[in-house]
Amino acid sequence: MSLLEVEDLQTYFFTSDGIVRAVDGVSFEVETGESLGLVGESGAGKSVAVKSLMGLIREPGRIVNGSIRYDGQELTDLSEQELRRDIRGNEISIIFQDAMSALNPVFTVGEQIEEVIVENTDRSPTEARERAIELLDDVGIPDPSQRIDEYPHQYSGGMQQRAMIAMALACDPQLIIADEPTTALDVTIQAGILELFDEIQEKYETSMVYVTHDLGVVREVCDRVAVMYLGRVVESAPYEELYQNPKHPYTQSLINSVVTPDETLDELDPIGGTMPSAVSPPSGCRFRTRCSVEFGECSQLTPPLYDVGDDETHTAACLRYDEGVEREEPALHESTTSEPAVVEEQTDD
Amino acid sequence: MSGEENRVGDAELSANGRVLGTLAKLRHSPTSVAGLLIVGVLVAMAIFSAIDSFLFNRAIITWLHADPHAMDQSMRYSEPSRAHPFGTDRYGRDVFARIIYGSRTALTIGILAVGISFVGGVIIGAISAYFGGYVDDGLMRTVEVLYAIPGLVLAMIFMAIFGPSIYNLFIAYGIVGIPAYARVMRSEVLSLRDRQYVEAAKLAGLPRRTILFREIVPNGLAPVVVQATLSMGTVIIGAAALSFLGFGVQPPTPDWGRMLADGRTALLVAWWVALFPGIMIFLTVMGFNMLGDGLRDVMDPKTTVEDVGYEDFDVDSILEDDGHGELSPDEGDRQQTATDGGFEQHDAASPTPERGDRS
Amino acid sequence: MGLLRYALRRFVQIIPVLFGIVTLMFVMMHALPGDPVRLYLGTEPGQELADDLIESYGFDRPLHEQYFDYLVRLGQGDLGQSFVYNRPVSDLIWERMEPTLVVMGLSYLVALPMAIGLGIYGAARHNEAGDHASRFAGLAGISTPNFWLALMLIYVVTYHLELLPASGYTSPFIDPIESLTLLIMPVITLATAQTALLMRMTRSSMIEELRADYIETARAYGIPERKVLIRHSFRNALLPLVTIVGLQVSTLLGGSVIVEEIFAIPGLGRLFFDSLIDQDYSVAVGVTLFFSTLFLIGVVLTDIAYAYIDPRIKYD
Amino acid sequence: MSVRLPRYRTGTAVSGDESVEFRPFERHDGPVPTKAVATLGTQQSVTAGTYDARGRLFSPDVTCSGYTRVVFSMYKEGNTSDIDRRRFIKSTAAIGAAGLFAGCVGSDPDEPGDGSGTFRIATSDEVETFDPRMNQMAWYSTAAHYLFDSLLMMEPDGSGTVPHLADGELEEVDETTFVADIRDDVSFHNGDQLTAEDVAYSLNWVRNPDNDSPNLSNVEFLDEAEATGEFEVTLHLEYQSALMERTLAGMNAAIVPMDAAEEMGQEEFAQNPIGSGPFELANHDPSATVELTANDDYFLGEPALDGLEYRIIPETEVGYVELATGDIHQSGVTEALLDEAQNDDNIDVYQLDNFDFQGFLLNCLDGPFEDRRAREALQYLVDYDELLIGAVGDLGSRNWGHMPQGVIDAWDFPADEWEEQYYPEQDHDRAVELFEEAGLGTDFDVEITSQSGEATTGRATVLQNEFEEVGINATVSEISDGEWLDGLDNGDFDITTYGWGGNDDPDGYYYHMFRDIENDDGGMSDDVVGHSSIGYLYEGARERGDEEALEDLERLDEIVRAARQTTDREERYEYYVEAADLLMPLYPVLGVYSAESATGVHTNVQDYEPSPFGEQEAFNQWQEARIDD
Repeated sequence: MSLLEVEDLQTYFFTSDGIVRAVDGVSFEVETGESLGLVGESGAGKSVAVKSLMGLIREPGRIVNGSIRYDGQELTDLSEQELRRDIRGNEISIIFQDAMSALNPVFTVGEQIEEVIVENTDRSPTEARERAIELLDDVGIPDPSQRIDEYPHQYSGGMQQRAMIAMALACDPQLIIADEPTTALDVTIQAGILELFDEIQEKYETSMVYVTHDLGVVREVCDRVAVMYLGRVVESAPYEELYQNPKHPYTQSLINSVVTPDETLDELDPIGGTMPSAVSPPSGCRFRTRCSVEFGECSQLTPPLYDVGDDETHTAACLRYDEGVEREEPALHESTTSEPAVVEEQTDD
Repeated sequence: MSGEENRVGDAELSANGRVLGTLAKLRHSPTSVAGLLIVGVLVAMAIFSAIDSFLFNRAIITWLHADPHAMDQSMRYSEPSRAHPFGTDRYGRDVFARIIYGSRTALTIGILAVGISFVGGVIIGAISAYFGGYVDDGLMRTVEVLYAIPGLVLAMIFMAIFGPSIYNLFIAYGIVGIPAYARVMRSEVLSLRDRQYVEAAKLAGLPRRTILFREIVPNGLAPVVVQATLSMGTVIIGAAALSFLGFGVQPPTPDWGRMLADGRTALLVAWWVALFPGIMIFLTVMGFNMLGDGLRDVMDPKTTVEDVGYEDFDVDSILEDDGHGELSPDEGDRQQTATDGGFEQHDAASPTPERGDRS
Repeated sequence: MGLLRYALRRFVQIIPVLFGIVTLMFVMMHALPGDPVRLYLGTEPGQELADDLIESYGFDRPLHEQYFDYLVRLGQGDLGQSFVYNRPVSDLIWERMEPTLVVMGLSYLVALPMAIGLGIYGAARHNEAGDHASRFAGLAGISTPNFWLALMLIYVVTYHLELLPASGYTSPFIDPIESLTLLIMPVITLATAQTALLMRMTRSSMIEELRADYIETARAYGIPERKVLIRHSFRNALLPLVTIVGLQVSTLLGGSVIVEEIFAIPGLGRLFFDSLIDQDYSVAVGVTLFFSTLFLIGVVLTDIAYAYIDPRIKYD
Repeated sequence: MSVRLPRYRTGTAVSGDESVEFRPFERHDGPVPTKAVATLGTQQSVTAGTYDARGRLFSPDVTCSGYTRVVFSMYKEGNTSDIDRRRFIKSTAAIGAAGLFAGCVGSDPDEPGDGSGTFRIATSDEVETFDPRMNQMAWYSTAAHYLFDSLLMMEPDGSGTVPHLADGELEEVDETTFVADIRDDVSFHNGDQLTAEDVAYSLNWVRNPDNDSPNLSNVEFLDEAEATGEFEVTLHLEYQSALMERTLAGMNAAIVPMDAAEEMGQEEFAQNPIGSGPFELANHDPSATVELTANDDYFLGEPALDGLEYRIIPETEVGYVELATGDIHQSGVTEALLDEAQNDDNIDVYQLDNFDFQGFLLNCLDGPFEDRRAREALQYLVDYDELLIGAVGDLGSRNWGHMPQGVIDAWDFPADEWEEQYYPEQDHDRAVELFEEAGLGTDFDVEITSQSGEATTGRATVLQNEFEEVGINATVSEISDGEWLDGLDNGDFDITTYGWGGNDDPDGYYYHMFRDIENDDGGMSDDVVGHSSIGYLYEGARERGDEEALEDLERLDEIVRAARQTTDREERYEYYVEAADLLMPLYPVLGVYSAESATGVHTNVQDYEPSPFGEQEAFNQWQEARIDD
């Protein structure tokens, strides 16, 4: 049984501009010890999806439908109280993109980590402090027993993210959600952090959901990848499989659009157009407005995830894979690139 | 060259567009609508009394109800009645008619005083921030001097120097208000002056004055406008306080503050003389504050008070539509849905999770 | 250490502003119409007497001489002599300082906890009925003219209900009980607008804080909601609040003129009002100067508190 | 017995079988009535009924809104000398609706005090100085009588003076020399005995220009006071003064202890006053309270009250609320609250004459009213009664001849004739006609400047309304006292509110307001303080070279000065009647009314009757106040 099973999750935001269907029928699974990459452009709903897992969606947002089973337990049935006590921090913890703003500026790093430990475990404040120093050491903060009493603004960007990771590890969670943890960092620092993730996963044996728009990062840390587009998962496969053999037009475009060293600019094939608004998404297949292979039914039928691989690990939501639908065979691009890289947009949320 | 000018034009355009957008957004906030309504009624009253006063010499209001200036000392302090719904004052004048005419005074003071503060504050703040250095130091120290003296105290001194009259009243409060605007404007300009379109304008060789007042200032006005709306109430109360202390509007001009001040000696026997002007001041200030709140909320991207509650949407119908978007709940027929296509992996009717994620 | 130096530096910085205020006040007081000697002596003074007085107060000397003289004496801590009371201004201010400060202090003491409590409540119940109610109350609070409120309080509480006395002042250090009964209505008058204002401030900065990333972090790590509200959000929301509290010293001092006049409290607000009416220059300047100094000190204390609360502020 | 009723009111006083009818402003002498029946009418309300001697209505005939109760005040017969009987009345004019003065109110001062407690009185202004020699605040002049004594004392009805510190009447040696014996049983609060030295010192101190006393002008008649014995003072006068006795009874001639005052210096004495009065200063909280405690060693005996407490409450209506709720015992009553106070069973209301002259001053030198016809037009423009009501409602009465009704009554001036001749009925057509004759028409602007205050802005507002009604553009500007004085000094006004307080002697009005200041000793230069000769009447006439008016004015100046230095009453009467006849046709002022002030006293205060002369009412030889809670 998977550690985490998300089924048909729908998280909407009810605003005066209309309903923002940020997550609209997302399903994925995370096995114990597995690291899942959640990839997509900005506005694809990745962050909302993972925040939904922990019940962190706030007004005017709301999970309107779907099921989140964690370790056999239905999280959507839990009360806020139960979520807080049983899940957050000690079972699932989350690392945010911008550690600078995710850490409270008026408390020292130590105070924040210790508080998490004290709230979620039986440890005394003294023990919590010891543990915090240990954790800081683990994540590579030099001279942790000194720096534990410093404020976040006294840390560099990379160190802040490390402190954040230390906090995530504080209560030995089973699942760590990393929400674009390296996006705000320099490439060099990013590499260090990614390395740290690998080390942690090895040492603590946690499962991980790694949200990013950067396919390169995914390769560093993830076993499997789910690609999201406009509130839906469009393709899901083990990393290598996906990279070598992308099935969904969107995934294909994604992989084609990245710059590689041995490519000239002309060969680059960016995805045309922009992602439609989540307030009024296109009917049928949501990608059809930017799809090079769109055909008639795309506007009427919503494609579910079809098994497209050999071993049931590769699924894609494209009507081309539905045997019952009439279509002209589109000419698929063969992916030629060898190195995945960054999707054009940089920021999320 | 033309490219730069286009950018310049865009900046202005976006400022205008933002104002319109802001006004449109206001309708989502019931408080703002109520505020707008109160202010609207007030403006209507003021315009009516201005026209009646200047063009018809109070003939209309006399015909409709009663002359706000007409004395009848045999009717001093009459209780509210059919003839005088708000009673009469110490000269037997009709309080209701004076309340209506008083709106003109209140609005005049509010708008002119705020106008003076606004213009003065924007100019000083903008110049101070844009030129920096000694100019900034000099101007800001001066502003701080004004700011350090309690507003009412400063206004009292001004009124004592220049003599009480409605003109001096709004000049006094206008000057008293300048520091607050100058500070807001200054910080706005500071954050705007390094923007790209400003750089562009500089490269285009536009004069500094033009850059400052055509490029930067219009884009930093939003918080100043909010400040203006909110301080309208403060000024109206302040003016009334000055009247109360004997530095205010001159008789026989109908003015709520003055009416309240004059009515206080009779409060124990003729509550209506002080009560109704007090309520009018209250409502007016409330109206402006509600409007100001609304403006601030829609102009400030950090607060989203116009969030519509979950309850306002028919969630079931949305779910039945398989999540295909409509702009609003009552536009449900726009799109063909795929429910009948049989591609559902999951039963759409699964229960909506109730999550206590509102604190 | 750093904090101390910072405080010192901030205090030194208010000196030029004070200097500006002194100059401004000096000019303004001499711009007042009327002649204090004339006012003091009534409509028909003897010329000799008037000349004597003018000379003894130095009113016959050129303005700039009077100004420099004033500055020099101010430097020695001498605020001058009251024309009306024939006593040192500093004595008059000293005598009347307590009531003003007590009323102001109590107003803060009442306003702050209420404002903070209601503000947090409103933010926590954002857009619910309780929030709307407290928001409306806040709006109503800032929209009520304080002098009107004072009159209505006297009319209802004293005159009709006969619950509390309407006038006078007793020092809380001498007779706390009587003092309290006398202070309730003045404090309500001053504190209403303050509470409303601070509550609105607390609420909006709390709402803003509650949207902050680190609040999401706290929630995501299972910190109880009460702690999230009080410890994490409020500590940060306190920052703008502290600023406003400092700035409100000015409003409260202005309000003291009205409250002291209506409730017959022998404080500085009334002293200022009377001195303005009597054109007792040196008293009016002295009180204004005192008010401004108090305000500036308030602002500096605010800055220091700010620096204390927010570790990001570097005091150098 | 004296009975006088204000305007519009008639009544019957009953004493045994005798009953007396009285009409407005009519006075009857006779025994103290056992009851009085009054038919009272004002513009607004009528109450008729039978009243007892204390003024309590025990059988109302009709009760409408307004008055249900009338306060009758009584003063003891006896102390009034026959000569002064005529002057008696002017105080009663103000008191209550039908003022009957009799002595039955006051208890015997020798009776040991059985009441006790502290008598709390609201007052609106802070005491600036406790030194009576430097004081010029009206309310403290009253309060100072509790702290200080004077040689003479005014009778409660103002009819004359009685010896106080003086042991018997002043002895007249010649026209400008008087000798006073001083009581030898008086000691100051510090224990020192009061001697002739103290008296001479106190009087000479105020007279000495070096001391800069603002009260100097009031004692100018005095040349020197000389201690001619341990308990004998000789007063040498500069000139004969009709006002000597009054001054010696007032606080401008308060007696302070020489040694202590010299030792302390004026500044300290002003904070720690030492007098010989029935109360001494116990505590002063600035702007809050002035507490006085009874002086056990007072030479007239120990007061029944434990003390007096003045509470300084700036807003009169707040003071009244405190009175109504019983927190204090006496407070002023504003005009608007008069009915309310009179309907309150716990409050006795007294209306006291202010002895003032209230109206408007017209600028005779410059501006629209420099022409006499324009000034005359104003008399037709206004309705005096409306102005009076607009200013003070019921708290005042019309006056004629530029002096208070009290003075007119006291002197029997021909007010009726003046009214007929110089106070025409309102006639807007005639007013406009006169404005046209004066070359103004109705197309001119008038600025009415007004001192701040309800009574001043009130009358200014009503006047503005009258101008507006005939189509003249008039504005009101409420200005500070400083600005107002500036305006007077510089002739920078069209019409301004004006009030002049005096006493019950015409000199207080005619000399002070209508003399030619140019003819003062040494004169006054044009550009200095103090140049407030009324409306620039003299200057205006001089500038226009109006010979006819100048001739009249010269005579006017001559006689107001002469009247001052004459003690013969008949002679003075003739002077003032002539002065009025010279002055009135020039219309330099718009004289509207004399104000009254209403004071409310809680009914738990016994044996206390405020008097407009305000001399130790809480404890003097006529009455001794007690608090019965």
